[in-house]
Amino acid sequence: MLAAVTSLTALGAILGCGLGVAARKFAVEGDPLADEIEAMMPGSNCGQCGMAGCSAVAKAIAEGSATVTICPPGGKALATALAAKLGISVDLGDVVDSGPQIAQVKEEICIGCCRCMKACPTDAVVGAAKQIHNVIREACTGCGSCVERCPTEAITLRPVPVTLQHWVWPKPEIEAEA
Amino acid sequence: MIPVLPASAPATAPHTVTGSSVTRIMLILLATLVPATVYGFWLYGWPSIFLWIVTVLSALLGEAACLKMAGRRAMPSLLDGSALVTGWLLALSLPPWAPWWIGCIGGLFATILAKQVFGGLGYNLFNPAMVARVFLLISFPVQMTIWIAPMPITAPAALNFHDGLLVFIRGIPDLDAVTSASLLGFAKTELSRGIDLFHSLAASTAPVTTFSGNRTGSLGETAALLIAAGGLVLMAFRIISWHIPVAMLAGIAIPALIFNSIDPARYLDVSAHLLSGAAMLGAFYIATDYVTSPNTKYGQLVFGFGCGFLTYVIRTWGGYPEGVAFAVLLMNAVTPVIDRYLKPRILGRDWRGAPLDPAIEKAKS
Amino acid sequence: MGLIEKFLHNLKAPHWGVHPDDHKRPAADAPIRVLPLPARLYVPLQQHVGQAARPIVLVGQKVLKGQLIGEPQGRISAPVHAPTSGTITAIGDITAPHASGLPFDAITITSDGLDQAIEVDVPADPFALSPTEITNLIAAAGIVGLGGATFPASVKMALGKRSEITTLIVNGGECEPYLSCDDRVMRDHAADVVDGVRLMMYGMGAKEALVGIEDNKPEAIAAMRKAASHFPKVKIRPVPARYPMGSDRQLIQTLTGKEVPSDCRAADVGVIVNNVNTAYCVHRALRFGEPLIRRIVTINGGAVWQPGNLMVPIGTLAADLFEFVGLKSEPARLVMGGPMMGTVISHANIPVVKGTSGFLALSEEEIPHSEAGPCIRCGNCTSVCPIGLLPLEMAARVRAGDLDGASTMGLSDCISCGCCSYICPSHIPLVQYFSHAKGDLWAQERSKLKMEAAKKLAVDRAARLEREAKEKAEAAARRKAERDAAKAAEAAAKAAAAATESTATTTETVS
Amino acid sequence: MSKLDELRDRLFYQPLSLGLIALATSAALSFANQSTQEGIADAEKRDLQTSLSEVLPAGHGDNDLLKDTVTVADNDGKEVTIYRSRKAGTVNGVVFKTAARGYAGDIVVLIGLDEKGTMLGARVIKHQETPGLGDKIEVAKSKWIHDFEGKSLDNLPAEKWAVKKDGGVFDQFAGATITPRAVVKAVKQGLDFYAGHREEILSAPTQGEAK
Amino acid sequence: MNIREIMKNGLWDQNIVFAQVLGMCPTMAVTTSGTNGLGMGLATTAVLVGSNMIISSIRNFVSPQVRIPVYIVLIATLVTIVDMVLNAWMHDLYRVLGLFIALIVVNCAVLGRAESFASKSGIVASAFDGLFMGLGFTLALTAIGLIRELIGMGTLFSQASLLLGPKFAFLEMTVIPNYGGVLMMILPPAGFLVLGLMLAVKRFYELRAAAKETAKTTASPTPLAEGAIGCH
Repeated sequence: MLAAVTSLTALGAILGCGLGVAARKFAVEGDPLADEIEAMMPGSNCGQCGMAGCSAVAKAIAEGSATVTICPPGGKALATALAAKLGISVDLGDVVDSGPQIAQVKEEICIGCCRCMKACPTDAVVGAAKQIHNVIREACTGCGSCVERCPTEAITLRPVPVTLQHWVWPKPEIEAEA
Repeated sequence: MIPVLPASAPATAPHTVTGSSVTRIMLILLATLVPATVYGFWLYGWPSIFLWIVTVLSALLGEAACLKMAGRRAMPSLLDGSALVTGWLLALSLPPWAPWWIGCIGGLFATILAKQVFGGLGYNLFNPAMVARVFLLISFPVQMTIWIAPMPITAPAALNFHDGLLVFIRGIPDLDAVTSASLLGFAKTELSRGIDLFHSLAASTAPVTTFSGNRTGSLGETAALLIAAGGLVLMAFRIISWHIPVAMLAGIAIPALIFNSIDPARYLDVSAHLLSGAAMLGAFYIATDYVTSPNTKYGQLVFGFGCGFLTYVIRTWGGYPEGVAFAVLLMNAVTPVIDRYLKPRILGRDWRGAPLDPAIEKAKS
Repeated sequence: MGLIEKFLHNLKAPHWGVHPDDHKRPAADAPIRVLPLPARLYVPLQQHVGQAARPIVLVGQKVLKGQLIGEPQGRISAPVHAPTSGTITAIGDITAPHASGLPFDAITITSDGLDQAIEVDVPADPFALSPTEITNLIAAAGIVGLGGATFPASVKMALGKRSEITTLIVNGGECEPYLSCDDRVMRDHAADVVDGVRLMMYGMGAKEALVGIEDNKPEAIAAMRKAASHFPKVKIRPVPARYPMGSDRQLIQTLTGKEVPSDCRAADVGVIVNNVNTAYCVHRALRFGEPLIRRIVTINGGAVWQPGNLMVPIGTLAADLFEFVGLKSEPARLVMGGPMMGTVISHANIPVVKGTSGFLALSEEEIPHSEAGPCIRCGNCTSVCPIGLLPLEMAARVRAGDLDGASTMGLSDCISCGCCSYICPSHIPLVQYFSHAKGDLWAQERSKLKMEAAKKLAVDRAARLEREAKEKAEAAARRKAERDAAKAAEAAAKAAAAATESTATTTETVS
Repeated sequence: MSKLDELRDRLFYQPLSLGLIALATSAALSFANQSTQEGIADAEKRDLQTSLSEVLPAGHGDNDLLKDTVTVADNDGKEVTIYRSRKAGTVNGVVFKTAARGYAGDIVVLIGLDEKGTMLGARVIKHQETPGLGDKIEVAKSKWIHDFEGKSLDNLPAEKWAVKKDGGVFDQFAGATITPRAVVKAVKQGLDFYAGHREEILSAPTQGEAK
Repeated sequence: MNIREIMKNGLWDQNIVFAQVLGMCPTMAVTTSGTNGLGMGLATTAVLVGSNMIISSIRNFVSPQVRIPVYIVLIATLVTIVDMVLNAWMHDLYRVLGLFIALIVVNCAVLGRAESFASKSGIVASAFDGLFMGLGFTLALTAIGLIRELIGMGTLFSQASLLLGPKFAFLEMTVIPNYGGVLMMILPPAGFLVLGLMLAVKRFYELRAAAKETAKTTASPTPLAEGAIGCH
């Protein structure tokens, strides 16, 4: 009887020792997830989410304090990708996704004030003072930072126009599956 | 004249028709089952006809009920004929004089729990008819192992319509007078008593392997040759390929040949194995079920051989005299694995999927 | 065919592909008719793979037949020529021959009815030219692959020259049902085709040419054999009629036994494939100086009165063609190209382009109607796939939104031949799944590139702002320093002045 | 609390705590074991007695069966423990286990005989036969097992110790022949064993309580 | 967390079998009859209450590194002691339950509650959590057992008097006399079958409830709309 009690106690002590050492040895430091998420973010630091830049958002998402739907320029596509990355299921029904968008300057209203130019995080607006500005399509991320700055509401966001080169076959809908 | 068509979602290529459809496949399949079924009816008389009707109707009923519950239109799915095929194949694998509720439960189980629960046609992992048969066999071992000696419907001693109906509804009155054993069951029982095959098969009461199929078994067992003929017709119509049937029969025949030549007193010969039980029905109609078998030719060969080999193993060393249903279900379970690992080679890539070396291809001429 | 012969034939036939009803005759047996010149022609600027041509004419300008109206831009591009003489009346949108029905740019020429050609120099003997000159002439003639791929022929030849082509494969497969423009050019212009083949061989330095013709075109085989009889390097090779034999990878494998590695071009294994009609155009360009301004187009389908092949100027509207051949009934579907891979067009105001092999007006009985049902995993799609893919598995992944999964199963190897959709007993639009997935993956790739570019721009901007701020600060510091220095100098000067005064006195005193 | 938190992160704390828990639990276990040992032994003895008495008619003997055992090797050399029942000091019955291979594994039958070798009772105490089919050999499911009572090698010739299908006197069950066949075989073996070792069994000195 | 919520979680929302799908080993093994399910459920409940209370009381002294072995040792000890005590002093009950008691050790639901609830909550709350989780488990096992017993053997609560005492003999009933039985139902595969179907039923019920809920919230402006229609 005594042997059983002693051996069990000793076993407990040894295992406890092992666990204690293991917990120290394999302690995880840092958060590689945040870095991976940051790589997925648009990276334009447009600030529409209300946080200080994309890396701050990535950290918040990794910690779980921000939802995956936080990034407006990323839209539904980014939210889906983030949800897949984190292994969570997200109801994307509420995410308003008008597809990729770009800014457009209404030439007749633009007064050439240059405010939008200064706000653009990717230098996508070109122009000079008192000249009509223009948006470089390839550089615009559709973040909308410029829209708020325009004093004459000359800048609007519109969906990226579908061209022959951009058109994608729709996914077939099978009635029997519904 | 400038024809202008309404602008809607673009129709996709191809813009030409084959005439092939699920319904057509199922109808041809059923047509090839007719001779064997009618021959079985002739051998086992009215009770077997009633059983067939009840089984098929139950299968259809189960399918329709599930479709209705799922809120789908029942008709198009019912018309594809897959539930009919399931019910029919199940009926062919039952003891011909089994009571009505066996067919009823089996049919419902096959379409509801073995098929629709998984999501309906195309989604079931296991062959519905065989799932139902195994369920019946395990649940009602007594009823599922009572076999009747064949008695052609034209024979004077055969039951008339009314008596057949009574047997079907109330059960068989004088069990010992009509029961018999299937060859595999008989051989197994006798072996377990320590009587070797030479003695047991030579005994006068022993069932014999005849090519006419006039012997004890299910509808699909007695008419093994007609079933095989139907299967050949299916191959001619290219509804099934040769891979699974040939591999499955080989899977049974090769071990049978080996063990029979080692010890004929303990192991049945090849013809007994191939023509008994559900070997033919299994090889041509059960294992070839599209949904539950692999998609590629290599996979089908492995699958078929596995079915055959497991059948032989279960028949010879297992607890049950017949093992086709179990073998097919076991192989169904590994079908996704087979499909995962046995893929066709992609043109321009090696077996592992890496692109070929252009220099080697260039040197070819 | 006897039973045994049929069996042997089946044994030899490739194990992939399908055998649809070919519907080629009687259209294939009618001689080529020439379409009367339409009043207006709409010549698109993008009729080829690569960058669109740039218009070099102005509205109102008069042009002659064969005159250059659009010049190539960039490395992979092709010029566009006026198909007839007349006036440029517009440069703008017209519906593209594309499933989306979206518009693209075209030059509208109102014909003056004279069909007056521009003067050209024709080389007396093209074989006396250097191969590079041949390639340049082909490029200038705007010749692109007429099989449908519309890859600029000269670029392909230049590519071939770089990778030591041994074999030119001439594609007379024409496996698409209904179409017979290749069949017809071989029957009616066999000698010209062979001449074009020889010119291309010379231009790219190939040692031999294999002309693959499906064995359901015995007349074409006979005509081509006769035309090639004096040229041992041009070999006529009948191939089994089986769709998609006309796909280059399949034809290369059947004729040479070579497999084109999936990440390579045919040229990488020493082979180049060109269509018979391309060869014919090469002949016309080098012998007569005629750029690619017309082509043979098959008009066929159950709704057509007089199906057949027409010689048609590029830019002709499909509507004009249908008017010429006449329609029996309201067509249920209009298709550009063959029924297996062609695109449906929503109306007939669509121009003939260089890659248009035919227009089909299909009647109600000819087109599929069945709704798609659930996949029964019959595996027919797998057994017919000429590439060895698993269409059902790929489609299941695409449907579930797992595009990466589909990619790892070889989505990028899919040639969209349509065999799987054709054979599917459940009528699942498999090809559409794959087209959708390919487009979506491509769009994802593009947005990823754009995101990376945007990120770089943002970083650059941050760096610039920082730099500017620094420069500003530096400038301010400098100004301050300058000011301080000036102040100091001033003070110093003052002090100095004061000192000077005093020193002056001192100096004076010292001195 | 914060002091405890600090303590918990020390390296010595983990082995100490786990060791203490192990000590406490093992102590509790040994205490429980000690206090229940007697009760468990009693209960198990009662169990054995109950099953032994099932194959002997009530009041057949007046001794404690568990205390009068003898171990005899059977023909295969396997030891069989035999419980003897006595009336007024004379052995008037024996109880022992016998087994035969059934449809799925061994069927163990406990049989009770009088000193002459006539069956007093039989109970299947262990089997893995198919429920609903082969389990009719259990007394709870069917009366079939009572068929053996009163039969002996003397009043039933050897060839009749078989199921009816094989020409014997015992019923088989519909759909299951192998199971009753095995039970009959087991009982017959037991009778043969007793007949072969009768003297030994009856005269051997008692070996005391079975372990 | 109030008791009401704990009760709701244990019995329905986070039911060990129907929501967490834990403890499948005992679930499949013992639910061949309603009585067996009930017995196993009650035994597990007792262990759950005990283990939750003990673990809750020592929760502050156990460091996170060694907590799992500590819980396992405690649970195993508790189960073993219960086993011994029943065997010695309640032998009749032991003969019915004996087989199941050892199975409780491997029931991950017990460890699960220790980890997810007892180690973070007070003793009283933990005791109630153990009680209601156990009762939810009992409920599920009994329900599965009853269905399997009814279809498999045509009876309900057979041998209940052995478990609960002769007073409960009234529970035992033969629903279908002369029933041949569906053998499959009392074999392990049917355990999965019945569990799967019951999970489906629970899900169906919940989905319908959720649909009703959303219908209610979206339907609130309808009276207005109806009124508008009435104006026409």
